[in-house]
Amino acid sequence: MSMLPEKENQNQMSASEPGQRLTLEEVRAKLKGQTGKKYWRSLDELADKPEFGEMLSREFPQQASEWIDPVTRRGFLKLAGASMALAGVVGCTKQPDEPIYPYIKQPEDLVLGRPVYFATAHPFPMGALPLLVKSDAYRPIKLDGNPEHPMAHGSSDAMTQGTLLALYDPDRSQHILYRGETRNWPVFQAAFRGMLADKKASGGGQGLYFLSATVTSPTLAAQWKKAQASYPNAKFLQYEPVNRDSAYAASKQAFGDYLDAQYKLDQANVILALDAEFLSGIVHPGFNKLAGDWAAKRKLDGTDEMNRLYAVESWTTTTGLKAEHRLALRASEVGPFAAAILAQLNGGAAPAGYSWTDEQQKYLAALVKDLKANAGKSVVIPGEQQTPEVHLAAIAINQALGNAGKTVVYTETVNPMPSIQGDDLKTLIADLNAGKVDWLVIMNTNPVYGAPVDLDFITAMSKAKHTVHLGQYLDETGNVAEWHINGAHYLESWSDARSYDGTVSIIQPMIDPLYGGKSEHDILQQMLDDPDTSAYGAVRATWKQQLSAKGDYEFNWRKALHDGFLADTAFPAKSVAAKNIAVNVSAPAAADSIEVIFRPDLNLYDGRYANVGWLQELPRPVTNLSWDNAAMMSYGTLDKLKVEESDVIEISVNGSKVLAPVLAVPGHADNVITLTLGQGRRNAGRVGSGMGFNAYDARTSSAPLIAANAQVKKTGNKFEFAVTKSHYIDHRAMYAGGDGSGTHSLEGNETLTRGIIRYATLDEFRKDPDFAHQGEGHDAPEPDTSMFASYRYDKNAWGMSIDMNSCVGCNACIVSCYAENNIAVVGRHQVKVGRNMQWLRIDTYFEGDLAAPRAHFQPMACQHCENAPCEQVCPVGATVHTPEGLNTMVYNRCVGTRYCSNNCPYKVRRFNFLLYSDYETESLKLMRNPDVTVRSRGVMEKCSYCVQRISAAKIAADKGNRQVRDGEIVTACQQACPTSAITFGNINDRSSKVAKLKAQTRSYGVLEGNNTRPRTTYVAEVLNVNQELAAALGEGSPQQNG
Amino acid sequence: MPVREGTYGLLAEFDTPGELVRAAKAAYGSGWRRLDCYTPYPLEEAAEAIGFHRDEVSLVCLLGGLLGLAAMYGLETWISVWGYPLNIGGRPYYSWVAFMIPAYEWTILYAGLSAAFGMLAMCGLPSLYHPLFNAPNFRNGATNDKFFLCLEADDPKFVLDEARKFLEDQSPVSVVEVEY
Amino acid sequence: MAQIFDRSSNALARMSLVLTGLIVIALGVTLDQLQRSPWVTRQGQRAEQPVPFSHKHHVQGLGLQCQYCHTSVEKSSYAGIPPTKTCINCHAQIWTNADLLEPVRDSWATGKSIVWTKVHDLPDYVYFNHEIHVNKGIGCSSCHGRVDEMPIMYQQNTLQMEWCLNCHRNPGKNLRPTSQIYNMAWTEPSELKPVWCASTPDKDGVPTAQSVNCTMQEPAAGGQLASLSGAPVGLHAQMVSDAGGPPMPVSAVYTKYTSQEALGKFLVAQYHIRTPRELSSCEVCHR
Amino acid sequence: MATKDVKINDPMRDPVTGENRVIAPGHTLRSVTEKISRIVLTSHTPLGWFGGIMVASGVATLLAICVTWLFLRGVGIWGITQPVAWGFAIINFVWWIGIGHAGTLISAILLLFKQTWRNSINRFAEAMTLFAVVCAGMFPLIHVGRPWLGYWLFPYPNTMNVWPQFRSPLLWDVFAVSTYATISVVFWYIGLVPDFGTMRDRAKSKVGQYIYGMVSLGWRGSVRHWVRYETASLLLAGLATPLVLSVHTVISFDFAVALLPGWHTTIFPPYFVAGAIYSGFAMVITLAVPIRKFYHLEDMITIRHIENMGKVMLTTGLIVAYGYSMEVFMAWYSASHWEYFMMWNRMFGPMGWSYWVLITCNIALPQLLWLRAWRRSPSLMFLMSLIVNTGMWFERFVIVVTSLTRDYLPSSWGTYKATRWDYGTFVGTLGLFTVLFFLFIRFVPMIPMQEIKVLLPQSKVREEAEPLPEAGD
Repeated sequence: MSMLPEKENQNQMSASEPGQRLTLEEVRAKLKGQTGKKYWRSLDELADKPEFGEMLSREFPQQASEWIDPVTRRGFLKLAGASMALAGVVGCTKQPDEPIYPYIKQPEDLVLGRPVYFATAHPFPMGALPLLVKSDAYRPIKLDGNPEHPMAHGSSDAMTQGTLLALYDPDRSQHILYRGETRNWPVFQAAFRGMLADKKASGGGQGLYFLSATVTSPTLAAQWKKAQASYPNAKFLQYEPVNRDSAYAASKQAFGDYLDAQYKLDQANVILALDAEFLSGIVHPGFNKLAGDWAAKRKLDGTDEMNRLYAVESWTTTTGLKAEHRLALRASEVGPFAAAILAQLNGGAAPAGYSWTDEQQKYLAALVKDLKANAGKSVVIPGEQQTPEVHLAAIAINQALGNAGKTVVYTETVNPMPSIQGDDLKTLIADLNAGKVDWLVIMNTNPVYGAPVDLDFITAMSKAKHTVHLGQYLDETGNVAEWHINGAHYLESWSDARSYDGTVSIIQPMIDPLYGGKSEHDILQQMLDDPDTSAYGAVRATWKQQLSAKGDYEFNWRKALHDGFLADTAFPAKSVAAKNIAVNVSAPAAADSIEVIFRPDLNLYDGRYANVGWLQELPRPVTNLSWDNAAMMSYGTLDKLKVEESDVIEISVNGSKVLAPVLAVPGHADNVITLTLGQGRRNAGRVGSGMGFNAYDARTSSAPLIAANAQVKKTGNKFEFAVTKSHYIDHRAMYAGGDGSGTHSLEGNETLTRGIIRYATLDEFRKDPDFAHQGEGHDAPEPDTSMFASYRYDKNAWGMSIDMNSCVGCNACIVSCYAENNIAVVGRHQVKVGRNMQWLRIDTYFEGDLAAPRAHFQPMACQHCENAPCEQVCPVGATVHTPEGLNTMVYNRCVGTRYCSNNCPYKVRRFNFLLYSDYETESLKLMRNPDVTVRSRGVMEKCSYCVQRISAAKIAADKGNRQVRDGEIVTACQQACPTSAITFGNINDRSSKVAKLKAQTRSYGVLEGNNTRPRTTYVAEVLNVNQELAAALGEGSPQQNG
Repeated sequence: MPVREGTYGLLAEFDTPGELVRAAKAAYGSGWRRLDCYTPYPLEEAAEAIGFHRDEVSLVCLLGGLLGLAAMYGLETWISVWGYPLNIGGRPYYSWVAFMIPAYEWTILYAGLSAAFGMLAMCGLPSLYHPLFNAPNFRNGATNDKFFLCLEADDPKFVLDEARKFLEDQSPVSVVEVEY
Repeated sequence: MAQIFDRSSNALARMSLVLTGLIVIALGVTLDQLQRSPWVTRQGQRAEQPVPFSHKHHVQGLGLQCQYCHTSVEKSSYAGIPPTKTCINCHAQIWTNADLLEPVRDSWATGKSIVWTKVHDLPDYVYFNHEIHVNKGIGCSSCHGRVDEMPIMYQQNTLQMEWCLNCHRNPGKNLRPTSQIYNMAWTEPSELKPVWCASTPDKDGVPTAQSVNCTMQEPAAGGQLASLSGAPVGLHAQMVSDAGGPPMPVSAVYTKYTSQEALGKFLVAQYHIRTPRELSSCEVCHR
Repeated sequence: MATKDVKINDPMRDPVTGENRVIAPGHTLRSVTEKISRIVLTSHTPLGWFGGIMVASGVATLLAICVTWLFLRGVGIWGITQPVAWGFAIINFVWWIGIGHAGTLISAILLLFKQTWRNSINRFAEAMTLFAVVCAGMFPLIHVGRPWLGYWLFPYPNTMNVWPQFRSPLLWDVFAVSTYATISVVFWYIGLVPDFGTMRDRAKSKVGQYIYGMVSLGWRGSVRHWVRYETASLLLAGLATPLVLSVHTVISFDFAVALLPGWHTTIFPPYFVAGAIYSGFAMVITLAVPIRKFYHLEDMITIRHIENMGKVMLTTGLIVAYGYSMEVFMAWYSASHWEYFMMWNRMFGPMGWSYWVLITCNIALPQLLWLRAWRRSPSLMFLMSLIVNTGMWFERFVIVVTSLTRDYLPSSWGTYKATRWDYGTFVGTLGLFTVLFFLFIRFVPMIPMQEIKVLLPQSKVREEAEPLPEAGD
């Protein structure tokens, strides 16, 4: 809604609430006579009313965005209150008395001040992510992958990291509501059980419908199975807007059963991704394992062999940009292209009606040749958001190449109750409209927000006699349901889940439900004979048999909890052969028609994380777009539609309309507009409500993935994005240092010229392993190129090495850093003006023609330069070097001149321009890492190499009278990285991993020509380019380009 | 201190600087030592005439400057090398190049303050009350357009009548006796 | 045209100049003193507590070990404030009706914490770690003073940064054998009260405390473990048993230390205390 | 030399040399005293003065509002951001300090060079220095994130045992600017003492006598005092000269010592100093032209003054132009990619417009100063002074902002947009400056009487036979 520019927004608001306009006089009147704290509280209350925001945009049009912005406003109000309190004591502040609240009975195993680690799992529709949770005094404060688990090996991802903040979100629903009034659980139980008793007695549950989120819990499936016995006519349906319908439909067709495909990238030399974002986050099932395996074959560690990735995709993803050869195709052409590959492999007929450009044909030919040459050692991965045809083609190609059983195996689905969710939803709506539904229980899904517009879910829902909504937020669905049950977060409740390979993890609660939330297990249990059994009991019951079979149940149960998973529960491969694999390709769309594709947001998924500030603020990969979503398109389409970036356009698809601002994306397929789901929430909470536009408004049940023949109209409005990176086109002539084409990125060209990014093809690397230090300005000055003697770091010397070959730009590291280092969320407006606080960012550079660029991802945090330019200019010595070579920032000494930031060539310092940290919200205090200072206003901050972890390790080592071991200190970013791109350690220890990486010929320092002597170095990228294809397409090698 | 009573001196008023200088020369020539001239602007010739050739302001200024230099340079060195030595971006503890600048500024600061306050102190300022201000014509002229010669009673040569006679011989506008 | 000012004004003017100078100096001195004064540091202030708990009574009178209540001092950054349970352990039997203990019984009955006021309160940006200090030979009394002589707890030292640095820049002057950590009455060795210490070559991975043995009574010739001051107390004993390390060999050679300087030097070397430059590096305390 | 349009009987022109006079003929010691002290001692304050100070106070109130809000909320109310972490505050700081420099130059350097024409403008030029330093000095203090901890920049014994970091150019600034402010105040005050004596003796009201009596310290014009006084003035001038050069050099070090392309330049110290004098003289003209008109001081602040200042501006403007061209030349000649890109970006980047504003205002238009007629026209000079000060402000804008928007790492390039608080603060300091100046011209003799008197022929000790020379050489 507020995606619209302020003016539009204002009109809408005043239109909807005539006579509700608040004037400045009224505000003054309301505040009159109230002073001090009360004054601000009243202002705060006022500020929560919509009229207030409207008033502001009317009275102060230019500043309104800042005031309305929830985060900024909160900061302002709290600051104002705090500054009143501080008014008298500035200068000679004395600390206020601090109370101590000791335990009554302290738990035996609790040592206050020492974190404890527990294993659990993050249940996610694409497969659970096993976790190891760091808990301080029983408050979970950091989530990380379970290092023992075969799927993740300790890595995690951005969304999982973000669920920690979701736990402590103050906007979570805190009560059970009946028609908006607070009730308690027994009242609901009485009503629900009363109904159940009736249903059981008559009709076997006729008229009782459950609409659930994708089921990942075997226990939930078991509970339902038991309930079904008593209520044979009750229905359990699943719907999530982002689902696996295509994959399931294809496998049903090919194998006659719902199966999951498991790709073994450790076996594959050639990989083809068909719109598959398998390197871009857990939106793709099995992400951590796929990315880890893919990267493992690119380390060039003692070998000069590596895998090769081809990507055919319609919008620009990190997966495509990491590919050696990327082909941008309209989404509707990916299927036919795959069919053409299949045809060439099988010798069958190419799909009719499709003609490929010269370039596409060359790509196709080379790709087929490469696949054939690597038969059995190649793999084709279809994208989850592609049509069943693409999945079917992938199954067929893999079969034709003999990959099945080798690089791809098929197993039982992670979802114990697989179904085509689109059909499920249609069934439900039909029954609702037919008046068949008495009780509709919606569990952890939000169809009012996310169901296809043409199905008009909200009207259908109103036809149910009784509706129950279980969810962590009082969201769009919860708002209209009769009953709202506040849901428990997964860190608060017992459950279980399978990771994508099938391995079972027990989900154990880390903390008592903050607001007494309930889980779906609690609801279903009401239908069983033992309705008072807790979720804990239900989960134990599910695994009792299996765990008892292997010995003592209690021992095995404890072991399962301790390990975080049940060993050997991965699905075995099914020996199946695809039968019906005819790929039916629909007729091609008109060549210049515009099609719209819908993709889950990489940060917010389907919108469920919309109120997680970390994820809202996290710049999306590729676009670096923060807080908003956009109608993404190529530069070519931009010209074709005669629109410019930031123009708000109206997109009409199948009669549905949505207003969206335009963002150009390099490498995007022409004639395609990508809309990401998950924004435009109305009832997400204070952070997420009103951010971006709701792409579901244009998504219909007939075209949930690709919508053809979209109409685009310019509205004449503008919308300023909060993009964290500048993107200019290089219009310089050759003599002025440009390339003269006018189609390249200025940043990209400059980056290569400046030696910030260095890379080579595999052939070039084989010829010249030292390529990273060839060329002008590519070698560091000698250590003693100074008037003064260098410092000697003779004990520990901490350093970091980042493998540019492995980094896939998935952002997991950034969110991990948020959690570990108490980084503040600053809000949309502040990001827009460039004040985001992430200590770590992933710099994305586009090389070459922006229509088909190559991209480079470079994680960039404080480089801990030995000759740090920042330190020299600090007038108070607030940033200094430690004897171990850390560039340490002493927050409490900082007066905030910001000189250090100006003098930092890497611009990695972050400044608290306003009071960004939330000192007020109680629940957020529980989340903070107690080992890291929460930074206040006016203080500079930056990456510390997780100095708190270094100190803890040193204390442990000193206590044990030993050296810190290699690998003992793991930085938060390193820990989260799915591809092990980041390595940290003691560079003085020759045998340490990091020292070995730094000794590689490919290792180089960014801007080392300045003699800053950065402690973080990068291992230059090597691309296994298909020389034949490159030659055919006339692509230059990096040495020529750079 | 007891209040001084009696005559402070004899004050002769002149219209032009030339007359004043001539009179002053004459007085100095005839052995007057405790005498002073008062002019509305600096008149070097008059000072020469009464034998005031050099002052010590420059010396005080130099000493002050040296003190400032030593103080700041010493402070910087002590702080950075002994007080709390910190590794600042790999720069040496004893970064004399950088230290020169504040030291230079303090040299000027101390020198300037010494010159200014030294000058005031040597002149005996502030002296808000001065016997000369008792003279009826002094304040009217001395800071405006008149020139004065004062023969002070402290001079061993000072005998009221002789002094008056001497002054009147210099063709002043007036001669008045100034009381303490 | 007469005088504007009185005769006295000259003296007044000069005096006020001098006074101004003096006032500036005095102000500087005052502020300098003020920032170190108990008004700012809260040294010696006895905060209002719900129960007037006497460390003197419990430590000196009853002989309770520090760790009985402050259980995590050796294994965590935080020494620990005892839960109500610890109080009730005894006060379920003794002083069961004392008015003073009403808050304790109340807490036990209602399950609500006794709300103490923190006495040793460091700013939030200072990360002090008890564990490493007690394991490396800094005794309780070095920072907290003679707690056993404090009827009501108060802060003995300024806890200001200069005070911390005082020791971090020269740790030797406050080190004591780890066996004496909890000894409230520990004083630095002197000619009259020497300390004898023996050491064995230290091994990687074996806590340094185990390779040092000290006694305040002269060991028998050749060094007899049996002649040590009874059973080793506290930390030392626990660490030996914890790690299962070998006890001090019977033939250990003891050296006599009669000054803190000498003992400090010995312990700094034995405990591998980091160098002053490392210890006064900012990140040691601020993160 | 005399040109056609010069009338030889022009009283402001020396009939022998054709040079303009420093002061108009016909003044006596008494008339000088009268004319200058009357402005201050009159009981009839001009209405214009009241009007002016009211307006200026209004603008200065804006500063108070801006600073209050700044302290309440933080520097985030300004447009500064990442990567442009310095914005208006530092630009204004450098600009104001630069303006201040002309005052010191006039009072000190020209004194050393015995340029007696300076005598009539040095007092208010110095006052301008002080007020500019007040405005400038405020910025480093308020621009920091935690201004209440600003005292940490001074070395004082503290309980943390930590000290300032002397390698930082910002700390050099602290000492340079505080020294500059102190020495300027002292120099100005010492210069005022004899004049205050005159005021004491001319004041009619008891209060006036009392106040001027106190601040004159009992000055009575003893020639012994005068000798010491002259020595001290010369010494202060001698000290202020290297000081004023060092201050802007040190301020240029804020940039030159940094690593940033566009800042890291050895040419900065001289060109900053020249630029400072350039803008300072412009400001003197901005102030002098209206004042001489309003208070009818045309016979003391003469066309010769205006013209001389025009010449100084032309000279320093050319030095500055040389600086700019050297930057361009070095960007090419150094063959350093960073320098080359920086220069390209400065000219043609997104902030390129500011560079061309600067070139227009600082180099192109000031070439009009070659025209004698322009230099001799107070109103045209007034216009030029405004142009030059705009240009000098933009010079700092280009250096501070444009350089920061695009530095080493292209990923972190950014942009800068000032907010209303930025503008408010800047305009507010103009108000504060004006208020202070209004107070100054009302309560302090704005032209040094004793120094003017020295210029009069009557002040010389002459041999009887010698004829009375004309005034003013």
